[in-house]
Amino acid sequence: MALLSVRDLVVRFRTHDGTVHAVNGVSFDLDAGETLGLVGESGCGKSVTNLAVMRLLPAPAGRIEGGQVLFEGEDLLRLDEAGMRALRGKEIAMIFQDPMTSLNPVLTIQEQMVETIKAHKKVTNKQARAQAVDLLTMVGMSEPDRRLRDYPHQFSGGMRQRVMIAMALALQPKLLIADEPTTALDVTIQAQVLELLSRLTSEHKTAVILITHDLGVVAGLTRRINVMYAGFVVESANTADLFAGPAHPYTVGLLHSMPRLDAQPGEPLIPIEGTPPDLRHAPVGCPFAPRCAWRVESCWREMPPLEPVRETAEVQTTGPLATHRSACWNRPTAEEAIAGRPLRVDFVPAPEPVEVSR
Amino acid sequence: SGSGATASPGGPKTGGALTVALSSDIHYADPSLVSDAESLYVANQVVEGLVGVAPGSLSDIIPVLASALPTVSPDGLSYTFKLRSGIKFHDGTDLNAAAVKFNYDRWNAYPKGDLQTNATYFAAAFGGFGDASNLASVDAPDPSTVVIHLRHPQSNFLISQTVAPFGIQSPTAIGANDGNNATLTSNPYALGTNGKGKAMVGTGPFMFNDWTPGDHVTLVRNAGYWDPRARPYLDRIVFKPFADIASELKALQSGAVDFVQALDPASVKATTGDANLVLLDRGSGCNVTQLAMNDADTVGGAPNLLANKGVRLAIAAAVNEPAYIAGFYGGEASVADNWVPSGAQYYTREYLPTYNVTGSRGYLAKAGVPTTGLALELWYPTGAPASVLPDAKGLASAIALDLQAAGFTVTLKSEAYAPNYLADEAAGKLSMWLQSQTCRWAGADDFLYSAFFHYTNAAPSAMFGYKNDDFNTAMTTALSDTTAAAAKADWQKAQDLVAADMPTVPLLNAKPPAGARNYVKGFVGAGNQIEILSSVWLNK
Amino acid sequence: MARFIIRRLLVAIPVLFGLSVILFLFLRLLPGGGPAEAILGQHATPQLVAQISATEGFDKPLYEQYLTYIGRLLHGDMGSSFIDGRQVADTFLIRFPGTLELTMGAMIFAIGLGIPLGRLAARHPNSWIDAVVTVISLFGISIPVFVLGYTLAFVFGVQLHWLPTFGQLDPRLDVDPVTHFAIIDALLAGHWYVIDAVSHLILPSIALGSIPLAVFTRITRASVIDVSNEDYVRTARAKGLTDRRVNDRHIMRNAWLPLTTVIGLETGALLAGAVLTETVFTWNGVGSWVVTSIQNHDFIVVQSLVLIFAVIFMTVNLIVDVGYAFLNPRIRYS
Amino acid sequence: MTFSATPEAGPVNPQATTPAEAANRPLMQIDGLKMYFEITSGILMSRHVGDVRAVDGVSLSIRKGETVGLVGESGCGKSTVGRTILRLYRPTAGRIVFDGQDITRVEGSSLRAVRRRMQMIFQDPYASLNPRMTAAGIISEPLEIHGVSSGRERRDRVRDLLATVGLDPDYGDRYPHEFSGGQRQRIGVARALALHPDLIVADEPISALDVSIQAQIINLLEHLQDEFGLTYLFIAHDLSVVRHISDRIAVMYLGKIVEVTGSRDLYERPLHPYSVALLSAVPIPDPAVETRRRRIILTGDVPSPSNPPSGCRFHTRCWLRERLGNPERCVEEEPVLREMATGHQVACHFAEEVDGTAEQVQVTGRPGRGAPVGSAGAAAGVAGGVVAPTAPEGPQPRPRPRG
Amino acid sequence: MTTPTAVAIAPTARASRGLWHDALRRLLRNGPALIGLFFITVFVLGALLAPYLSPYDPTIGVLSDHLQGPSLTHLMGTDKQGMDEFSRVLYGARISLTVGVVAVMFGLIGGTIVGALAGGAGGVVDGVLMRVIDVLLAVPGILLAIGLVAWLGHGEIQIMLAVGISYSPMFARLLRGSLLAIRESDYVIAARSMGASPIRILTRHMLPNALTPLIVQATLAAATAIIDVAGLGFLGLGPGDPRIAEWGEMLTDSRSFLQSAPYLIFFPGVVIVLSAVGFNLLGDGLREALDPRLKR
Ligand SMILES: Nc1ncnc2c1ncn2[C@@H]1O[C@H](COP(=O)(O)OP(=O)(O)OP(=O)(O)O)[C@@H](O)[C@H]1O
Ligand SMILES: Nc1ncnc2c1ncn2[C@@H]1O[C@H](COP(=O)(O)OP(=O)(O)OP(=O)(O)O)[C@@H](O)[C@H]1O
Ligand SMILES: [Mg+2]
Ligand SMILES: [Mg+2]
Repeated sequence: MALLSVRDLVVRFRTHDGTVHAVNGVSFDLDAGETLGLVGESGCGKSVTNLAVMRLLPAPAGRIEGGQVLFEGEDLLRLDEAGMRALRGKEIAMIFQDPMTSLNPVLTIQEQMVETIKAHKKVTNKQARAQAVDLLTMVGMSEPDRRLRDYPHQFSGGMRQRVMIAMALALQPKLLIADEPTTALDVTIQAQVLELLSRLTSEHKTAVILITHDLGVVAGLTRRINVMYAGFVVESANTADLFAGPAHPYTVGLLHSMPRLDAQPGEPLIPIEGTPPDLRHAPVGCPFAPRCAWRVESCWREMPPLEPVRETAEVQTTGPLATHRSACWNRPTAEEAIAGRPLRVDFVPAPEPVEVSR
Repeated sequence: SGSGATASPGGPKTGGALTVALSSDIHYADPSLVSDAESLYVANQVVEGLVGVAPGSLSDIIPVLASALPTVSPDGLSYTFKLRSGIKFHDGTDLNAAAVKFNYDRWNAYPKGDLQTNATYFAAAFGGFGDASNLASVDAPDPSTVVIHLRHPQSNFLISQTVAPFGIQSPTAIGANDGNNATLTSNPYALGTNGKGKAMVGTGPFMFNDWTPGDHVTLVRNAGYWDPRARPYLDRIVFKPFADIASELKALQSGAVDFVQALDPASVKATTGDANLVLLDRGSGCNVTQLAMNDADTVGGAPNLLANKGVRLAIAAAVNEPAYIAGFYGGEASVADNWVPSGAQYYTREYLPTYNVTGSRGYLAKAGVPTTGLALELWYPTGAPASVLPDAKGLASAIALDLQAAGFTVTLKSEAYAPNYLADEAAGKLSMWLQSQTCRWAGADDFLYSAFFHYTNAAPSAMFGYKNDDFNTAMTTALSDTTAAAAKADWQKAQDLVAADMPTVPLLNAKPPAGARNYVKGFVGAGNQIEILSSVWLNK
Repeated sequence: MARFIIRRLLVAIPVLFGLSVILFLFLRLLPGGGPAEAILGQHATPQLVAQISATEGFDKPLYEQYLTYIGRLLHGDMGSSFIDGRQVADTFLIRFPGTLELTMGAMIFAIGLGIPLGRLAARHPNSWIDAVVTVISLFGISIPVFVLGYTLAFVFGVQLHWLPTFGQLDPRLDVDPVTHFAIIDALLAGHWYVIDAVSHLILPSIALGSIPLAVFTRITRASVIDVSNEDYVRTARAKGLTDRRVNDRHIMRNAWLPLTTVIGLETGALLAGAVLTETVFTWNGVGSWVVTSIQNHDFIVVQSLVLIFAVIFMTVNLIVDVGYAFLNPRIRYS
Repeated sequence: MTFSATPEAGPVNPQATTPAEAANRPLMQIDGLKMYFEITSGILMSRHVGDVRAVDGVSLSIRKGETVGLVGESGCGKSTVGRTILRLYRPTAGRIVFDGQDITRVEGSSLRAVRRRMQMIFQDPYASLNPRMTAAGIISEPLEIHGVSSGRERRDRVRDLLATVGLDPDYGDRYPHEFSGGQRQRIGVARALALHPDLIVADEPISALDVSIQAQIINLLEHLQDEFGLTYLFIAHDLSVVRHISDRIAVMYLGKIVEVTGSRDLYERPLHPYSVALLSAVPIPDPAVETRRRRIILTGDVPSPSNPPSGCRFHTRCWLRERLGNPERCVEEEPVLREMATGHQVACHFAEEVDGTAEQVQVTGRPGRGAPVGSAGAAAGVAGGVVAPTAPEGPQPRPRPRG
Repeated sequence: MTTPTAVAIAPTARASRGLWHDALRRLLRNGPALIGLFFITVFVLGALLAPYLSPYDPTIGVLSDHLQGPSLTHLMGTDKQGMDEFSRVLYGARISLTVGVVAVMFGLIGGTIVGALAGGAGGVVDGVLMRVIDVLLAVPGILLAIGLVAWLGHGEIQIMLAVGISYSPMFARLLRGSLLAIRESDYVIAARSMGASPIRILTRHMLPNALTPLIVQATLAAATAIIDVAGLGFLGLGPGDPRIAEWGEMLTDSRSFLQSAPYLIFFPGVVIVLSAVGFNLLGDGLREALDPRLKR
């Protein structure tokens, strides 16, 4: 049984400007100790998916309107608030993008760490503090005893992110959700933090969901990757498979639109034309269709299901043998993936049908 | 009148505290230094002079500390008073002739500066201090005899001595509390800062207890009051100043105060309509409200329409006094027929023009004044005490409307009452303005001479610019008469002279209404507000 | 922290200096002749004008006068009232406790009601509760203090006889004015007189507190909503803390920051707002004193009171800033 | 495109005597540029208590038509260099020579004249456009300021510019908030192009954009350079992007340039320990490569520019220094930029030691210096984790062709 | 190599005619703001049309008709002078709204000049001006206004000036704050880098953008100004001529009739409150309509 199993998750935001269709039926599984990358550009629903798992969507705008979140077989969406609270921080921990803002500026690190520990363990303040010292030592903080009394603003960004990691791992959770943990940091600091994160999670066998828009980060750090676009998972594969043979036009586009450090000079970039869709409109067809060079007629009408790229008897959703799946009516071929554009002669992207135009 | 004095079946009861709403705080705890209605009202409960006025009357002089009215020498210069015996000041010292002499000598010797500036009653009664004073000397031939010597005869001497600033205070207390300190800021007797019983030490039915400036003054019963018939019923009287006159009625209605000393005329209706409250009648008031005018040929360099008697008469006929009384005085006033209120000493009834718009035009026509371009300025004060002008603004605009109806154009102007308005009227800068004069003592002299039309250095007063030498001579003669009969005759002559000239337009005599909870009994009102609360008791 | 306070005190010096110059000129540039005439008003006779000018030094050059003025101020001599002859400082000591009591009463009312209301609204944004709270705060800032004051006094004092409508204490009670704080004096006098003192404080506090109530409600609502959307609140929830702890420790601790600033500003404004309230409720405080002094053209008092108000205002702001710094470690440790 | 046909599009170069001379001379030459920001304190009078040495002795030259990239961590002074050479600041010291003219101290109308030839593109497409002006208004503003064309002509010019940057010319009357981030950045580019400048300073022009949009802007900038012969100073913290777009790259650390070289060379043979560390930290979207690479984890944070370390500023974090036995020279002597190879300058006392170290090799993913580009990949199912000590080498099919 | 094309890039929002236009549209969709606008419109119309709407001359009273309750002849009754309350309320809107709004204008203009000088020039000018503003801010607003009226004397102009001056430091500080922030914004730096003159930068870039918070604040201040002006009237510092109808003074003049003629308190009280409510609602609505955060 998977540690975490998200089924057909639908999340919407009711705002003054209309309903935001943030997550439109996302399913994925995660085994204990497994690392999963969640990639996609800004606003595609990565954070919302994970906040929904934690049931931490901003109330009352954000609502889970469908699906299940099974954690160790139990549907979190049916759990009462107290049950959920017992889980948060203890079984599932989270770290967030901006270390500058995710620590409470008016409380000392000690207060914040101790309260985390005491929320789930019956320990004295002293014991909790001792554990906090250990944790800080673990994340490589010098003079942890003294620094516990400091406030967040007295730390640099990288240090704060270490504190966040220490706090998240305090109770040895089974799952750690890291939401763009290094986006706000410089590359050299990012390297420090990622190194720490991967070392600690593999030591503790913690399952990790790593959210990022940097394909480079997931390439080195995760075993499996889900690519999201406009609230859908459009491609899901083992990391190596995904980079070796991207099977969704969006993934192909992403890989071609970012220069690589090791690229040959002069190699052109192939941008994805257009802009991401406005999620205030209910999705009709594939949301990527307007920007897709591979689109066919049906893309405008119907969202393709997430289906295995190669025929298999049984679809594996987790583990090293997880099936490479992609949601596309017209998958790029291997050559096309390398070229970054359709190579088929006479192929023209299907024009937008008049009747569904908005 | 004393409507509150209706005896109840149970008869008067002793005890209880009476809370009295005042329109403003008292100024000093030394009665010789005050002149405002509130300070005097409080002082009247505490200090007593040689003579006073009979309860409820304006000008019936009765002996108080003196055992009888004084004997006057034929030249009218020496007044011999016999003192009652056995009277003690609140501090336990004896009242005797030496104490009386001490008081008179003290006042007369007030140095220039704070003390002289504030002792306006003494200055008004005697014309000044020291050598400038008409008070020559005081003798105390024996402990119960006091002889006051004047420099010139003074027909208003006795009535002037009926008021609280001439109350006799304990020489011991004054001495002990630095009461003669010429700088008022450091005069604890006048400021009442030395605590209980260390200021305003007199002989009256109530004793000064404490004063928190701006908040309250407390008096307590003088159990050993010398007059057994007038021993006080109340244990305490608390005077509470109200900056906002509209709050007084609320306080009375809510029962937080028992007695409002000067009720807002606008509250009269609400008071009479409330079964828990009574409106206390004080009879006719010792005041006159007039449309004051400067009769000089020019005011502020500009030709003055009001120099023309026809215009003044026209104005007198154009103002609708009964309407003002109904509108702004809750009916509690009477149309003035003189510059002297009825009930005052030597008052004579005069016949002034009454409201008549056609008559008003007639006066103008008769005087040959063109009926166009009759532009007038009418000044009224803001922030004037309600006891002076309860609604100056309303009254001024009503007068302005009436004058407009009679063909004048009126510009309304206002200034803060103190000091600008008072200063400007005194300096003769205003051509026409609202003025209300409350008596110091109820004598014709106090209005016609002191307050209004006396000459200074043989010239008309700057305030009114009213020149009438015959009238002025009549007044000075009346003032120096040695007998009451002569004075009466001379004052009548003076009043007839001024009425014929209409230098200003007297409007009305306000009856200052007081209000009380219905359990306040035994109140004896007086138009001059010299009311001793020793007769008051609480029926609850 | 000490450095912070010293810095703030130093900043106050030029402001006070500027204010003293302005007030000094205010008295000397009064319309109606010279300062002596303005002070004397109706009593202005040439001799008195000369006398006052000599004693107050109005005939000296301006800078010299200013130096004397400042010198006296520094010795605590703020001059004396021309109306009652008392030292401004003496009367101030009698009247200020009343104003302070009223201001604190109003603050307790405004904070005690405003913050819970704001939190309530923030918990249910865009609900009917929110709408009701919004309307309350809207009217709170739209009703003139004196209209509200009269209405309250009429309804609760005159009609219902529930509460007294004027003064700090029932004058019939035998309470010695020891401290001039009605509540403290009543406590000292015993007999449960303190109940009377408190009951006198209620209506004026409500009238005066209506505006800050509205402001605090709005600010609390806005800042609680703002803070609730902060990442660290999400972090706190993700750690599995109870709602109560998240609300009290994480949300409120931070929501207090903007609140302290506003509370400071409002306290200062309240001291001035007391001008109207004290007049309506016959409150023996500094506010009603300002009004009567202005009406009486008692300009030395006005001049001194404006300076005192400014000093108090700045002191309050200093206290608030220190409080803010105390709540906000970013400032505390810099 | 009609843009280049407008009269103003010709070279605006008063100093240019002969074309040959002009071609040899760098378009922009900066020498020992220092830009300190004063830190003041005090209440009544502000007292100078120190400086933020944002730029502390930077020398760089940019030739006409080339793109020079400026990389470094946040706060190292990249933007300050860009802004100072545009003379938005008054430099503390040094010299800025633009096309032969010393503009270090020019003011007033001569500065205005210079500004006509240098433009800037900003990082934040939301903050850099005045929300109260239409796109057309924004783009025509430089034309108005310099009194270039008017009326119809100017309107046509704006339409041309919109089309040039790939926007529908009819969108000119829309306001910035009606455009997406990428579109806004195009407007910013159009504004920079309006006066047909010689030099464009692009300060992180793509960092704020969505991943899928970044390439659009990069391509647009490259295309415009080809089209109009522009010269770019391209500032970014993302080495991959800088390497992609630049001909030469300058690496900055704490207000100083530590290495300058051709962009190919920097990747193949970085000679400053910091450059090596920086390159090693950049993740490469290819698990096969990632598993082979070894990261150099620098300890600690960047020191404060108001109190930089003595000697070599990088010595507090240098991975090489420890290995060399912590030589005192690094602490005492400030290294100067020295030419290690043609066009390759490094400011490190021990640059020679860097060459050939395991770290350098790991970063470049090649066995040794100057070796041909080897491509490597990994089989499916490599273990997760960042630091893979060893990795299988050898040619593997790559998702993207090179060259 | 892909060449940029002008296709397939659709704007994200539907076409509009500018920020102001958009703000107006948002404002007109905001219920509470519309209520506020409605109140203000009613009062403004009442003020403008007062000569046509009011049945009586507001300055002429028939003393014998005084203190009559509301009836068909006198919709809001008569005051103690016998003046028609309804007519006075209508004419009072002229004074009270004008005084309130003009006072804010004075404050806004004064504040804008000072704020623009300080925020635009910076340096020593800024330092000196800000100290002056600190001094003014050290005196609580209403006290400053009271002191100024006491000093300047009675009259509408004096009240406008006094209230205006008491508001200007707030505006100046607000404007300076936004200008300082805007001065460092990228679009101002962009303009500078293009060689725009300081005047152009101030007028084209800084002021238009700094205006938004100022407009909101001015609207909210208009509400408080109306209340402040009424408060001055309450303290006897109103316009002076009793024939002039001013809401605060009408209210104050009638406070003795709280019981005998409560309508004299009620009607002026209600119009003061409603006009303040109106400006407050409008101000809040404007804040929402103009808030740039809602745009992103
Ligand atoms: N509180 C909210 N109210 C309304 N819409 C929201 C809210 N939070 C998120 N959304 C919308 O939900 C969609 C998904 O947002 P989400 O934060 O999951 O994106 P993301 O993939 O994490 O992007 P990023 O990389 O920017 O973090 C976005 O379109 C966003 O606008
Ligand atoms: N106007 C200024 N006043 C004071 N200090 C400044 C100013 N501008 C920049 N600095 C400081 O100068 C240093 C360099 O800043 P700069 O903006 O040039 O860095 P950067 O390399 O562009 O960083 P980033 O990648 O974050 O944009 C920083 O420490 C910054 O705080
Ligand atoms: Mg996110
Ligand atoms: Mg930068």
